[in-house]
Amino acid sequence: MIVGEQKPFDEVWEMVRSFKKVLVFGCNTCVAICHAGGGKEAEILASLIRMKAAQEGVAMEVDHLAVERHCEPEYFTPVMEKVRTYDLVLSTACGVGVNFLSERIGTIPVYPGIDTGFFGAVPQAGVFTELCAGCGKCILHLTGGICPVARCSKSLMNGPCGGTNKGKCEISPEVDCAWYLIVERMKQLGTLDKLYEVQPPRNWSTGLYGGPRRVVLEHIRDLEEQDEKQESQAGGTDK
Amino acid sequence: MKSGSNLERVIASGKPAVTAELGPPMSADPHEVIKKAGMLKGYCDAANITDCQTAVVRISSIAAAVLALQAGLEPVMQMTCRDRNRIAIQADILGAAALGLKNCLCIAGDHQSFSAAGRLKGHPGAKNVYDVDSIQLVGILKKMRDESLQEGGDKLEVPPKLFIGAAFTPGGDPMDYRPYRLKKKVDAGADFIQTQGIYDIEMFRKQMEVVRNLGVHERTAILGGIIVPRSAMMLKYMDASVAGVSVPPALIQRMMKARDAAGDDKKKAKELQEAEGIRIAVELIRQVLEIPGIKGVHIQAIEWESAMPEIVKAAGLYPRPTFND
Amino acid sequence: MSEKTSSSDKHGSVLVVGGGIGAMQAALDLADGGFKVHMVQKDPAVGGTMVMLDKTFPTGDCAMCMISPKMVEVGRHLNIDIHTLAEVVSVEGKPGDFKVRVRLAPRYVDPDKCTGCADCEAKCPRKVTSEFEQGLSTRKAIYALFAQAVPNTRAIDASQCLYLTKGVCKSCQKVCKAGAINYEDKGREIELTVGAIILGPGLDRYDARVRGELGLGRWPNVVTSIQFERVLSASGPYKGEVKRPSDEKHPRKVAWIQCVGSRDSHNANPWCSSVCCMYATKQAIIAKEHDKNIEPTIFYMEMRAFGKDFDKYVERAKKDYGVRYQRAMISAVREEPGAGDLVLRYASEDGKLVDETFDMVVLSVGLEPHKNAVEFAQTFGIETTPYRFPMTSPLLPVRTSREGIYITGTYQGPKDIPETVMQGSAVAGEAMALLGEARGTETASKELPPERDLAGEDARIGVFVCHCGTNIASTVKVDEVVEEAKKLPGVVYATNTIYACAQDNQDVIKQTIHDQKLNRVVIASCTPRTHEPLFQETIREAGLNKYLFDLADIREQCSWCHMGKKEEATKKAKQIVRMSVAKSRLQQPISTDTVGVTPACMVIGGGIAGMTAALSLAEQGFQVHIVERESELGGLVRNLHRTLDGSDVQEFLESRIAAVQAHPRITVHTGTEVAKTEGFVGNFKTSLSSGAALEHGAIIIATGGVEYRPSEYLYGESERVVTQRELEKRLAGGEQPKADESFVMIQCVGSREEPNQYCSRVCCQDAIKNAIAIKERNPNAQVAILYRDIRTYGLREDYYKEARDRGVLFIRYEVDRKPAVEKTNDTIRVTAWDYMLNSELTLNADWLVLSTGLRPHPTTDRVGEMYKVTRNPDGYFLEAHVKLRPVDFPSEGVFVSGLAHAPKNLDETITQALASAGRAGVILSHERLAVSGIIAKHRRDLCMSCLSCFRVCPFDSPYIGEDGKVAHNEVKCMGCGICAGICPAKAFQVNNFRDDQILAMIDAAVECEEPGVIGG
Amino acid sequence: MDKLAESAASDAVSPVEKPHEAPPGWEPNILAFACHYCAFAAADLAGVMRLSYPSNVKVVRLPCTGKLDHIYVLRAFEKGVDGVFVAG
Repeated sequence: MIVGEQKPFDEVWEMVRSFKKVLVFGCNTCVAICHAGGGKEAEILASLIRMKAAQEGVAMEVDHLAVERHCEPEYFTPVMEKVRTYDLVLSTACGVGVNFLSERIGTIPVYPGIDTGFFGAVPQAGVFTELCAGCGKCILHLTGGICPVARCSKSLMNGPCGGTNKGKCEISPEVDCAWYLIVERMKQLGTLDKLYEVQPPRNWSTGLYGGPRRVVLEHIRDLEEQDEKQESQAGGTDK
Repeated sequence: MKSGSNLERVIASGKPAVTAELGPPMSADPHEVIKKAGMLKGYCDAANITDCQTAVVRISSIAAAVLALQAGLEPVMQMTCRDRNRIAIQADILGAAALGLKNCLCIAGDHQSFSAAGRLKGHPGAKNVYDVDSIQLVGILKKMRDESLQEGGDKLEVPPKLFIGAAFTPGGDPMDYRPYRLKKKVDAGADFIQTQGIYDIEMFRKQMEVVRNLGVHERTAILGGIIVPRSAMMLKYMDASVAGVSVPPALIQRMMKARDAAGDDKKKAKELQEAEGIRIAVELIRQVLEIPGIKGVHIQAIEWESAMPEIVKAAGLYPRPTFND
Repeated sequence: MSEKTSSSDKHGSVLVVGGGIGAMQAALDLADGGFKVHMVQKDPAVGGTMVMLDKTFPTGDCAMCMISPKMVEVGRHLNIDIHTLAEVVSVEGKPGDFKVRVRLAPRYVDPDKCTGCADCEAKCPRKVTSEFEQGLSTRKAIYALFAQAVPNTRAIDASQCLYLTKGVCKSCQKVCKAGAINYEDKGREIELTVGAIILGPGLDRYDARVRGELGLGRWPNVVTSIQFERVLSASGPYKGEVKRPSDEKHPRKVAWIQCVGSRDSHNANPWCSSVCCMYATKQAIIAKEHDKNIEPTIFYMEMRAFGKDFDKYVERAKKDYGVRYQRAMISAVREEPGAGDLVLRYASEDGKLVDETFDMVVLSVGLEPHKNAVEFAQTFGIETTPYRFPMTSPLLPVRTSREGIYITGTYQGPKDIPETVMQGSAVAGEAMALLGEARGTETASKELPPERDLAGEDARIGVFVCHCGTNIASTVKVDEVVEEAKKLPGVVYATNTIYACAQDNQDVIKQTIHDQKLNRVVIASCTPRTHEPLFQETIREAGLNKYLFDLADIREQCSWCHMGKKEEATKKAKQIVRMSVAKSRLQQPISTDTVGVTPACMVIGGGIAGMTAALSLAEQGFQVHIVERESELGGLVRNLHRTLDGSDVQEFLESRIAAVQAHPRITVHTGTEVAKTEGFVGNFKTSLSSGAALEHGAIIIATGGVEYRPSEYLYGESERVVTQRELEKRLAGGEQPKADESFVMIQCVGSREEPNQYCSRVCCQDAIKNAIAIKERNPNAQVAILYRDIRTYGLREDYYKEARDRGVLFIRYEVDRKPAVEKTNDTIRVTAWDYMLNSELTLNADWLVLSTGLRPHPTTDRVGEMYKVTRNPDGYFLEAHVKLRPVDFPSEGVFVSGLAHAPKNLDETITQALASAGRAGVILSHERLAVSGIIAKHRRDLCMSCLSCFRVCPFDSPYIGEDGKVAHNEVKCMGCGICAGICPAKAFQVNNFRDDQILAMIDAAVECEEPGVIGG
Repeated sequence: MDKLAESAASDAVSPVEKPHEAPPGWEPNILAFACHYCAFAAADLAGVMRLSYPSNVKVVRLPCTGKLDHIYVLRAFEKGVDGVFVAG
């Protein structure tokens, strides 16, 4: 799931202070699970903004609302009429939700209420850890199920650098060295020999570095292609 | 000859090679480099020019290497994977070769959060690159040199003739995997290897035994790393905090004894410790060179280049071989 | 009224004599388990000793906070009749059918009329020294024993009342608006017919004035330990400030003198009172917490921290609180003239006499039978010991010499609260086993009208504002509150009442509900903690769902704490009513569910604990499955031959095994382990490693423990080094010690030091038992015991004395100076430091006997994980509450007994097993279990299965359902609402504490106030 | 995460606001959220013992303080309550 954290309140206040009618708009999926931006947190943030406004003597109307997900239009379309009555939507959805709503809302600004972090697991209540970087080319079968792209501070591909110290990463004694874990895990699995081979430079274009990504299911792609064809044919006859 | 560098020639001659280290300054003034080069000249076969070590901005390795070269000291430019993607790396390699540089050490580089282990501000907010890792970098250099091909496959008209180096941390964990990782570097094309500083000779011997069993020592020249100790405090710090370095308690005690002999006299304590440090370094050099498969030493007298002549002489490694062609 | 009729001539009712925590536990277990209970209590209220205590060891929990809900429960229970100021006069009949005559002393206050408002107490002019406050403050002649007394009907002390003694006054009668005062009360005698009798009259405290040299009664700053409890208590004479009586100054140096009246066969009682070491430690800690300047010193002879986590508590007292423990006997206390300070004389460890001055001295007084203990026993026809305790046996620890009469608590011998509670449940189990078939024959249940359907109705709230005599009305303007209530939305009726809780007012409320078509009721009176159930019952009788009620507390939280501030108190009372009405408006009827119960129990472990529990439950009428890992029953007791008092353990074990195997309702699964258990209280499903599948309503975990196998003191290296158990076996095999054959025993092997910082509890007695056996067989054999503290607590102290009298040598050692042992040619040489002689001492032992401790059974962790029950740091199971729920786990329907819980002696294991059977029996006796109304309701349509609830719930009520999403088991839910607090989707709401209700209360709390200026 | 920048920022701006001066005679309006089992019982006992405290303290009973929701506290402050006391 996507893990985010509420922005520092002062930062939020700077964003919203000049608006008269603000909707804090929560998303009840990933960011709700990490207690950052669900309906509950939207309500809390709205209350905090109202109090700050009262303290600062700023006249401001602040409401809150939440829908199941911000990344699928069917969830927020039913409330868009109400949403459009505000001067500002402060979205506590992840960055995906902010972008997505922003594209569809018209001329009303949508600002982020949370900092979107990473894809995380929940090893225990209230703890979220990054395990996958969404690089677009999974090699976990080569690394004992532990991702060096996400979990090695240098995203190294060929084993631990010289900075491994007592199984921890050179950036902090709090951070596990991913490669240390990988080697230990591969030993357990009896597949350490996979780490004896040199991995050539990676093709990073499957990740963010290749530009924004899009996944289209095959049957949809066929349909899209058909549509395009028809359009160009139609265009052709027009001319 | 792959590169024809002085270092390559010394190694080819079968005599123990000596490399040193030269850290460029945080300054646009070339004199510091020239001064240090002068101190090292004649006491080593080549000197590593660090590449923004500990993630702190200094004169770039290539530029400083050229300054050293001009001052008569053969440089080993260092190339980290932290700051450049494969495009920048290859461009810099071509440029470096064009400027006459012949040795290159490929390393991952300290993480940008390192900031001189917190002693300087550094740039912890910088975005790192790590497009390729050190092993992949070795492979890229080898492909450029031997196949005249860029990593992407495009042709190079004139390939860069470089003597390619890589690092080895024998005491880093997971220790049992380290020799295999070294082998990967050599498989990728490392001509020479410089190790992390060795104090625990026993550990190094054992690791070298594994290295020899893998046949790696025959395909590359391994230079044992010697970090010249300067004080008991430094040894304690390295033992506790420097990754892959462990210092036997006996060495620390020797240093403490030297310090304590001076009583409250701080100046004297420094002198006594430095003298002991040089003695330790010389002993370590001798022990390392005795290990089968070792082709030389990489001596780091960090910010203490002036100690090099004494150490090299005491270790019986002076004068350095010269070649007259 | 009766649900069923008894097929036999046994009665489904039980007499419980006494009103302390043990008696209350027995009464509650029996009444909850389907028996009618008559509680006969000599005091005007229940509570016993525990209500006088400030805190309890070793957790520091507040005693009153723990016992108060229990008292309320006893007081309100439909099937418990409390007879106070009562004494049993005679008992006739046989088990199952006793006729008991009870004399009720006059109370002079009619309990049916008295509302407990205490107006009379305020008016009564006669001040009397308070027994409850141990003479440190006064009460009135008309009084309640203590503030939270149950029943809270006042009583007149006839010996002090001015009217009853001198014929003048009648102030109480004049002020009592309920007309409850009856000076003509003559008391009466009643006859009860019961099936069984439980005796729990408790013990008295030793009167330390007998030992004049200690200065009690002579020097004002010498107090007893129970007086000091009151000093510490926040509701005591000094409101919890530590002061000394003479000048109410804060003492700095406080000394505790241990064993006052105990362990002294010459001047006082020979037995150990079991609790004083720990309560002194507790008092020292709490005193220090109250006032950090206090420097506590405890003068003791032997630190008997033998219970679960006790040693750790003492260690904490030393290390974290700086409590000084001084091993010394105090020979005398004298006052320094003028100052009130006290000088204690004692011999220090090196034998020198020391005089040390203290500001205050606490005498740790011991426990002893009541003065009339022999007559009491005679009334019931039971035998007593020479010390006047009732006669029991370690193998039948709660039975008296007369069948059908059981004993519980300290009456049997000194013990602490959890052991008392355990015995309470144990006697309940015994009585249930005796009267099994009569269960449910005498209990009452209420016929209730159907609940009115409120569909489509708007809120029609009725508000009743109580005067509580003058308790509320003298501070709050009740009429104004009524007027204010009338204005509130949803309120259709508001009125005042003199006593909302009076019996006649219940009828008024019911009639008003009917007349005004009320569908919600708010009563503004006192605390919901005691009175809510009463009013809920009332509205339910009027056909309203009982959760359509709210109690606005304008007494405890308004009039009583804002006396003399009429305006402010009235304003606050209005706000409180407004908050209550706001909540009430949003109340919805709550339907409570019930679940069926499988009347069977699974007992894990076939040792003595498991078998005892199984037999009791089977006798109670339930199916029992014993699951035993080993191939035969018996457990650790197989290695035990004699108890300290000489009972034959093997014979007992054989008889138990035979009884278990013969019992038609018990199935034994040996060589088997539990593979998996699913379900919840009343409805467990277990599969065994054998493949068998069981259905059962309760689980008793009696997995036992193991004996520590020593690696120290040459054990295993020399055949001359044996454990106590091995020695016991040899002696049982008939071995005769030779003259001058020398036995040296070392105590605390593998106990009381890190990492096993706990006392194994049994080893001191084992050593003494074997030592006596050796001396019995050959008085010329030599026995020496090297010990740290001899912990022959309670009545076991006699055997310590016997051993000494028989010439057994006791030599103390300290943990940092342990005995050294070495092999010589034919003996073991033991070297130890003798603290008496201050020199090294060498013993040549033919036999070195190691008193090895106990360890949790290796399966404990696995079983713990299976049932999600935690273990303490030593690896023993952690009960639900150290004091009041000693055999329960937090998970309903799962119980613990025996060594799995903590090291204990055989009699204690049997007691705990009976207790777990009693507790399990209560659950199994119900055909259906009612689910509470105040629980969290889960909305799966809102839930996103994030598992926050699952992770935080202390009761495991949220679970991952078969569809892989979070579901909620309401049966397990206790309504705490932690899930609702954490749920990011707001999928949980607690009935009657829903967010909208709480928010409405918050809004109402500030309505009509001057608008708040945020941020000042 | 920019730890250094963060700590530098927190050095510069104290996270704790300076308290406002209370006008003379001003009494705070306080709402207490109390656990039914302990703090609410304690409030009862305070009454039983006739301990006096200012009347502008009102108690909302919760089944457990774990039931407390952030929004209760915020709502109270928004409505103008000056202090919230959570006791359990």
